[in-house]
Amino acid sequence: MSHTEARLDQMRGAVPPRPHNARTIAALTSNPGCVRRAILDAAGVDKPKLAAAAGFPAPFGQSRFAITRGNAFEAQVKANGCAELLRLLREQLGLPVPEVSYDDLEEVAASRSLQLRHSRTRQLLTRAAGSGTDAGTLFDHPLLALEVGGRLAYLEPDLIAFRLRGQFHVVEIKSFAAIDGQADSGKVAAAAIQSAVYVLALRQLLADVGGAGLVADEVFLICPENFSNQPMAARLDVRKELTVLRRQLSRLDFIAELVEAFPPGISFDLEADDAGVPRRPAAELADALAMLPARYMPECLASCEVCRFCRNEAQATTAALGRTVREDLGGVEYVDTALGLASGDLEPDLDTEDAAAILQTAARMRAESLGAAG
Amino acid sequence: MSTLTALARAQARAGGEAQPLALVRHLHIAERPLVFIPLALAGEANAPLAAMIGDEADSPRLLVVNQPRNRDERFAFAAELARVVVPYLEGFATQAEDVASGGGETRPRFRYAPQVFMPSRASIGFARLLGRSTRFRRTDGEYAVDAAVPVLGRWLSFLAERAEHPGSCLLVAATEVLSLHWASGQSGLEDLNLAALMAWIEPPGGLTCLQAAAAAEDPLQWPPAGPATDPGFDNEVLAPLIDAYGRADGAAALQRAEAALARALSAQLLPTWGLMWRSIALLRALPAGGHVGKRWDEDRAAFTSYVSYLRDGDGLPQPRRDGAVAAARRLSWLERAQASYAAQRAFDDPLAMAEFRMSGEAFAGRVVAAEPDRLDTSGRRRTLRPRITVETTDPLTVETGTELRAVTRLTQRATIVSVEPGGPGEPIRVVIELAGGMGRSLVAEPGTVPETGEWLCYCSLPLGYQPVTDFPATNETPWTHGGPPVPALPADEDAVEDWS
Amino acid sequence: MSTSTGVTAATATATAAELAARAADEVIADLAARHRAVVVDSPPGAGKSTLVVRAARALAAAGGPVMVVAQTNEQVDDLTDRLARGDPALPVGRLSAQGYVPSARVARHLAVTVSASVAELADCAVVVATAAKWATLRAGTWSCAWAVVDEAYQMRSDMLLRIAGHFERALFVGDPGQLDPFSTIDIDRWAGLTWDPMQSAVEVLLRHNPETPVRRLPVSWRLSATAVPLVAEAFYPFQGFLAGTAPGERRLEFATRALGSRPRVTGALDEALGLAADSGWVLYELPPRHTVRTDTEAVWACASLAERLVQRGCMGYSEQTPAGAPVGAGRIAIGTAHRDQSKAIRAVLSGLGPALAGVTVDTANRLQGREFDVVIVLHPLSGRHDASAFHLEAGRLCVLTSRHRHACIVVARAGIPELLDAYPSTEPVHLNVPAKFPDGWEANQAVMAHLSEYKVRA
Amino acid sequence: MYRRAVASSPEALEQRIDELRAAIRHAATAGDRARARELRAQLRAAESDWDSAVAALERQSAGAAAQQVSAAPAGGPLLPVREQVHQALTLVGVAAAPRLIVAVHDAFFSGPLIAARLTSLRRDEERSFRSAPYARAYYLTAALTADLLAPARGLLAVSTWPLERRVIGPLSPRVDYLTAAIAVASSVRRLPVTSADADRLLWRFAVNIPGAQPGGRRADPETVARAACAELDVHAAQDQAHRQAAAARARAQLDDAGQLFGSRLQAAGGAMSASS
Repeated sequence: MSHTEARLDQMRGAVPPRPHNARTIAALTSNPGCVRRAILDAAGVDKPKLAAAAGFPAPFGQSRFAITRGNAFEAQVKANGCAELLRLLREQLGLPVPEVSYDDLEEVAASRSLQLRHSRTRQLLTRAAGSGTDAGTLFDHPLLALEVGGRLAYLEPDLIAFRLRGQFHVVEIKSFAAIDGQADSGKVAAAAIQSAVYVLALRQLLADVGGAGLVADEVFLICPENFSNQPMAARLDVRKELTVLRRQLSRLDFIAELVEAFPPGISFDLEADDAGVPRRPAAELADALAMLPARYMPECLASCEVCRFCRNEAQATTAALGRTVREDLGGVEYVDTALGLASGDLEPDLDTEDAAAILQTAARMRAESLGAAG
Repeated sequence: MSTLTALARAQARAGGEAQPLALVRHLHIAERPLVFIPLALAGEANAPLAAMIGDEADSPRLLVVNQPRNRDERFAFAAELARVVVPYLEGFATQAEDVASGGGETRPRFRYAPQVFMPSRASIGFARLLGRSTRFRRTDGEYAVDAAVPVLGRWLSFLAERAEHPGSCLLVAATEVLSLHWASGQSGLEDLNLAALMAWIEPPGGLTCLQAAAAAEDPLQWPPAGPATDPGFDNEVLAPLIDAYGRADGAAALQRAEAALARALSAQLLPTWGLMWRSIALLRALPAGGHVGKRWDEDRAAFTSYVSYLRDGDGLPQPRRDGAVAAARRLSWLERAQASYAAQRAFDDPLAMAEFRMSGEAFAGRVVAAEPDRLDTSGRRRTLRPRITVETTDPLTVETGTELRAVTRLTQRATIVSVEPGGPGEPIRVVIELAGGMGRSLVAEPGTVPETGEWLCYCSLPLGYQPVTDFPATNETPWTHGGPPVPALPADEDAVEDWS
Repeated sequence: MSTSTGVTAATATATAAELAARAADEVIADLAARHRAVVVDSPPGAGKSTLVVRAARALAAAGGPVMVVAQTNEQVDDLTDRLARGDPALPVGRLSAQGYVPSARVARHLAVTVSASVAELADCAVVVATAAKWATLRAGTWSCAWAVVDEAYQMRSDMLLRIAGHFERALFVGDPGQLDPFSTIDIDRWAGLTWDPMQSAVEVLLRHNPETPVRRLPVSWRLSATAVPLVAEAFYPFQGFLAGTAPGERRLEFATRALGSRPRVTGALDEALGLAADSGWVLYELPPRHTVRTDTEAVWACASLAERLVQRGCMGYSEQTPAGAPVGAGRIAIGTAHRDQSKAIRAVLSGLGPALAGVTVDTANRLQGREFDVVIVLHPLSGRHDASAFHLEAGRLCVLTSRHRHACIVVARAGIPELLDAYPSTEPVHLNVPAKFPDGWEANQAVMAHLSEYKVRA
Repeated sequence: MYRRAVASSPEALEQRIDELRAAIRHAATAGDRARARELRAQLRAAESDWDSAVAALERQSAGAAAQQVSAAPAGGPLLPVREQVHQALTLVGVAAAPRLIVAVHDAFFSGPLIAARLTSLRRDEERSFRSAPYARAYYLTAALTADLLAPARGLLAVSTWPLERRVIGPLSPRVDYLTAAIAVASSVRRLPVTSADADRLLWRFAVNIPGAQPGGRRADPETVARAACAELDVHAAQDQAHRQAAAARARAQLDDAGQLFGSRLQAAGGAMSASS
C-alpha cells in the first residue's frame, strides 16, 4: 500500500472505505476544483454520514417511488432474455436476428462475489472480443473495474454491453421519460457521463487483449417513451464526456501532493457506537472538515452531500450568491469587501481598483434610481 | 445578471433583507387570479399526485389521486381538474370590446382574461406535460375519457406556450416574477424555493430573513412547492398511506384511507398555498409600470383568439412539436417580444433603465446648453431641429448618429450629433438633435424642448413597433427544411397512448 | 486526415497550391453535377471569397441569374467589388436597403447597379445582397436556379427558411470553426428537431439532405506555417488543413532595435514582439489576479503592444510582399470577447496619439471574416474566477486566433489552465442533438497547452 | 415517550401519528438510523391502535357494516401455490420467471396467484426433496446455467422435464421465450371465450417477435405462432447443441439433488475451471 493510501486510510479511520462508483467518478467532473470533495472521495469516506455527523445532513434523499419505478422498468426491459431490448435494437439499430445470445453476469454460480463476477465478465468479454462468432451479444450486469486515484473501483453498471457490427456498445437503462423526443436534459447529461465511465472501464478491460478500439464511443440510452412504459432507444455521443473524464482521472495523482499538505492528525473517523451514532463529537469532525479547502458554489447543493457544511462556511463570500454574481462583483471574494468598495468606505488596493470603480458606478446608479422613486 | 443586480444581492445579504430590483410592477395582476399548485408522484412520467387550486385565498380546493399509478384515477383527476380550470378560464370569455386592428378594421377582444399563478417554472412544466398527455384524448370509442379532459389539455397547452412569451402574464411562475422585483441575499438557485425566496422578501412574524430562509429549507416546516415532493414525505408518509389505501377493503376502510391521504397531502400543500397568495398581495401592492396595460392587452388578444379558435372550427389540439415554419415564426415572435419587453421595462422603471446605463446603451445627465430655435436649412425647406447638450458621468457606449428617446419625452426623436469625452473625472458632453413633438410651426412650443438644468435620461433601445417578419406558408416549407410536412392530425396512437 | 505540421507544409508549398486548386475545381465540378446543394467548409483564409466569386461567375456563365447571399453589408460590398474586379463586363446587381449609400469600392464599378428594388436588377447576371434583404422579397418576385451563400455557418436556420424559396439549388460556403449564430431567446422548445431554428443554415440543410456533398478547402493562405498547427489541432481536430506558405517564408522585422531590459515593461513588450516575429505566437502573461472584464492592466498591455509595434516600424515580409511592407496601424487588430473591453482599449489607444488611430479594435463577432498582419488578443478567460459557456465557446477563440498573417499575441492573466481544470462540466445534453466539435473546453485546453511554449511574462 | 394508549381517541392518535412521522423524517434526514428504527416501531403501534380504535367506533355505529368489512374476502386460492405454478409452467413448457408465471396463470387459470408467494417456493421444494427424495410426483426446481450448472437467477422449472429443457445456455432465454409464445398462442386459440388477460399476454409476446404483430390492437394467435416458429428456426439447432452438451456434463458431474436444484458447492471451482 502506497504512502498516500496509508494516509487516506488513516483519515477515514476504522470504518471500511466507500469505494468509488460510476456516480462518484462522474461527480469528479461536476466540481473538479474542490479539494475537500476530492480527498473525501479518495479516502472513501461516507460523505452523507460525515455531513450528518458534523451537523449538516445532506438535503436530498431518494424517493421510494423513484427507486421502485427504476427497478421495475429495468426488469421489464430485460425480462425474458431482454425481449423488449432486442426488439428496440433490431428495429432501430438493425441488430441481426441471430444475435440473441444472453449472459447473466449478476450472479456467477449463484454467487455475487465481486471478484468472481469480475473475472467472469473479463472472461466472457475478452472471448467475445477475440472471436467473431458465437461470442455472445447481451451481457447483463457485467462487473467492470476502473483504477481511480490508485484504487480499484468496481463498477456495477445497471447496463448491458452488446455487440453490433463488431463493436461493443454500452446500454444505459433509465426510467425518466422521453416525451415527444425530449427528456430532462440534466438527467440525460448525467446518464451520458455515467455511461462514459462504463465505456472507459470497458476499454480498460479489453485493452489487455488489444480490444480497446472495439468499444464504441456512442452509447444507447433506453428510457420510457412518452407517458407509457414502452421503452425507446436513443443514441448518445459521449466523446466529450470521455475527454473530460480522462482528463480529470489523470489529474487525480495530485491527491498525493494534496494529502501531504495536511497535518497527520486529521481524521474523519465515523466509527459508530452500538446505537449507530459516530463516537467522535460533531465539533471535532467539523474542525477536521474545515481543514480541507472547499470550492463552494450554489450548484453543489444539487450534487454534493457535504454542501450544507460548505455553504455555511462560505456564508460571507460572494461565491455563495452564485458564480455569475461573484464575476459581476468584479471577482471580489467577500460580500463586505464588495460593499465597502462600492460605498467608498474601503480603500481599494491594486487588486480591487477596477472592481471598485465599477461597483461605485453601480452603487451610484442604484442610489440615483431609488432616489428617483422619491 | 449584471453588476447592479449582483450588488443588490450583496446588499440584501449584508443587510439581511431583500432589496428592490424594480420600482414598479412589471406584470398585470388580475382581480381574480387562479392559484394552481400541482404535486407529482416521484419517478413516474408526470403522474399527478395531488393539486391545490382555487381563486379565493380562503377556499382552496384539494384534488387527490389516491392511487397515482392507476390510469383511470389519473384521468378522473384530470376530469376533476378540468371542472375547476375550464369554467374559470371560459368565465372570462363573455364581455368583448371592439379594438382597431389596422386598416379601419376592428376586432373583438375580451375585456377580461384569466391569470393562473403557479409556484415555479417546474410547476409550469408540469402543467405543460399534463396538457400534452390529455389534449389528444378521445371522448368516444376505446379508451374514451371525460369530455372535459381534452379541453383541459388544450387550455393547459395554450397557457404553457403563452408562458414562454416574454412579458406575458396569463400563466405566471411566482418565484420568477418575485425575483424580477426583489433581490434576495441568497443564490438564484436557492431562489427557486418559493418559501426561501419569500423568507427574504417578507419573513413570517418574529423571524429574521436569515432565520426564515433557513427554516424554509426544512421540508417539515415548509414542504416543497412542487411538483416534486420531499423524499422523506414519500417514504415515511405517502408510501404507507397509499399502501393502506391499496389494502383497505370495505367502504368504511376505504373512506378512512382516503381521508388519511387527503389530510397528509393538504398538509403538504397548504403552506405553499399561503405563500402564493402572499406573493400575489405583495406584487399587487406595487404601482404598475407604464407598459403593463399594453402587454395585458396583448394577453387578452391572445386569449380571445384562442377562445374563438376553440369555438368555431374543429379546434384541433396543438401538435406535439412545432413544424419548421411554425418554429421559425414563433422564434421571431419571441425575439421581438423579448426586445420590446426589455425596452418597455427600462422606460417604465429607473432601476431597469440603470442596467442599460451601466452597459452604456442609455445615459442620464443634466442639460447644460440648449438651442431651442435652431433651424436646419440644409434641405429644400427649413425645419426645426433644436439641439441640446447633456453632461453625463455614465459610461456610455452609444456613438454619433444613434437614435435615442428620452424617458420623459417619448414622442420626440433625438439623434446624437457628437460625443466629447471629458478628461479623467470630467463628465462626457453629448450633443443631441431633436425632431418631432414640438408643434407644427418653426418655433418650438414652450416646454417641448428640454431646458438648461433639466435632468434627462436618454435610451437607445427601440421602443416602437417592429415590422413583422414573414415566412413561407407551411405547405411551402422549402427542401432545405424537409419540404412541406404532412399535416399534423391527431392520430389514434395519440388518443389511446397509455399513461402508466 | 492528419492535422498539418510545419514539415508537411514546408514540403507542401508546391503541392499545397495544387491541392487548393484541385479542391476548388472539384467544387465547380459538383455545381455541374445536378446536386441540389453543395457545402464547402473553409478554414480561416483558405480563399472562401475567391471561391464564392469564381462559383458565382461560373454559374452565371452557365445561364444566370445567380443570387449571392452574404450576412453583412460589409461582406456584400466586398463580394460585389471582387465580382466586378474579376470581370468588369459582368453585370452585377447590388440589392440594398432603402437609403443605402454605396461605399466607394462599390460605386467605382460601372457594371454594378445598386438598387433597393430587385425589379431594377432584372438584367444582372449576379445579384448580391444580405440574407436579411433577400428575406424581405415577397415570394415570386425573384427566383433563380442557383444561390451562393457566403458565411453560411453564421446564418441561422430560420433565415435560410425565409430565403430558400428564391432558389432551386445552392452552394453553401463557410467556416465551421467560427462563431455559431445565436438568439436572445433561451428555451429548449426546439431542441432535437431537425429544423431547430436556432441552428446554422448548414446544419439544418445537412440534416434534411444528408446526401449533400461536403467539400473542404485544404489550404490556408492567411495563416502561416507556424500558425496552422495550433489552429488546426485546436479547432479543426478531425479535418485539419495545410499552410500555403513554408516556414520562414513570412517574417517580421523591426526598423528600431529592442530596448534592453530597461525600462522593465518596455523590455517585456520588446521581448514579446521579438518572439512574435520569430515564432508567430506569444502568450503575454500578466500576474494572476481576478479582475473585472475591463482589467486595466490587460487593457493597457494590449494597447501598449500595438503602440510598441508601430513605434518600432515593423515590416512584414511575405510571398505577397517579398520586398517587405510596413505593418502599420491599419494592419493591426486587437480582439476581445466583450464590447466594453473593446471600448476600454479604444479609449486608451486614442490617448496614445493619432499614430494608432488606424488600429482595429473589436469583438470576435465583428472580426469574423477579416484579416490582419498582427492580431493582439485579450484572452476571453483572462482574470476570470471561472468560465461560462460564452467564454469557452470554441468559435470565439478560433476567430480571435486565426485573423493574422504574421503573428498573434495573446494577452492573459496567469491561471487559465488551472481555471480550465477546475471547470465544472455540467452542460445539459439533449436527445437527438448532434454533439458539437470541437468542444470549447477542449479547444481552450489545446490552445493553452500550445501557447505555454511561447510565454513572455509582463 | 409514547405509551400504548388503546383508550385514547382516534383524533389524539392521528395527531400522535403525525408527530411520529415528523420525528422519523427528522431522524432519517439526520442519518440517525437507530432512532428512526425505534420511532417506526412506535408508529406501527400507534397506527394499529388507531385502526382498532376507529374499527371500535364503527362497530358501535353500524354493526352490519362492520361485519361486512370483517367478512373474509370470497374466492381464496382453490389450489396450493405449487399446484398453480405447476399448471402455468406446464402450459408454457419452459423454465420461466415469476412475472411470466403469474401472467400466464391470470390469463388461463382461476383464483389469485400472488407473486410474493413464489419467492420462497424453490427453497421449500429443495428442502422437501432433500429430506424425502422423490416423495412427490413433481418438484418445482431451478433451471441450471449451461456453463457452471448453477441455479439460474430467478427461473423456475419442473423436475419431470428432461435436463435439456432445464439447462439454460446463452441462446436459451430467447428460445424459451419463443417456445412460450407458441404455447400461449395455441392456448389462446383453444379458449372457449376470449379473455382480456389472455389477449394482453399474447399481445405482449407479439410486439417483441418480428412479424408477429398485426396492425390492430389485438394479436392473432396463428400469426404469433408462425412468426415465433420462424425465428425459432434461426436459433434452435445451436441452442439444442449447447443444452445437450451441458445436460451431459450435468449427468456426469451432479447427483440427483444437484441435477434438480443446481450445484452451488463447486461454483467457484467451476468458474475457474471454465476460465482455464
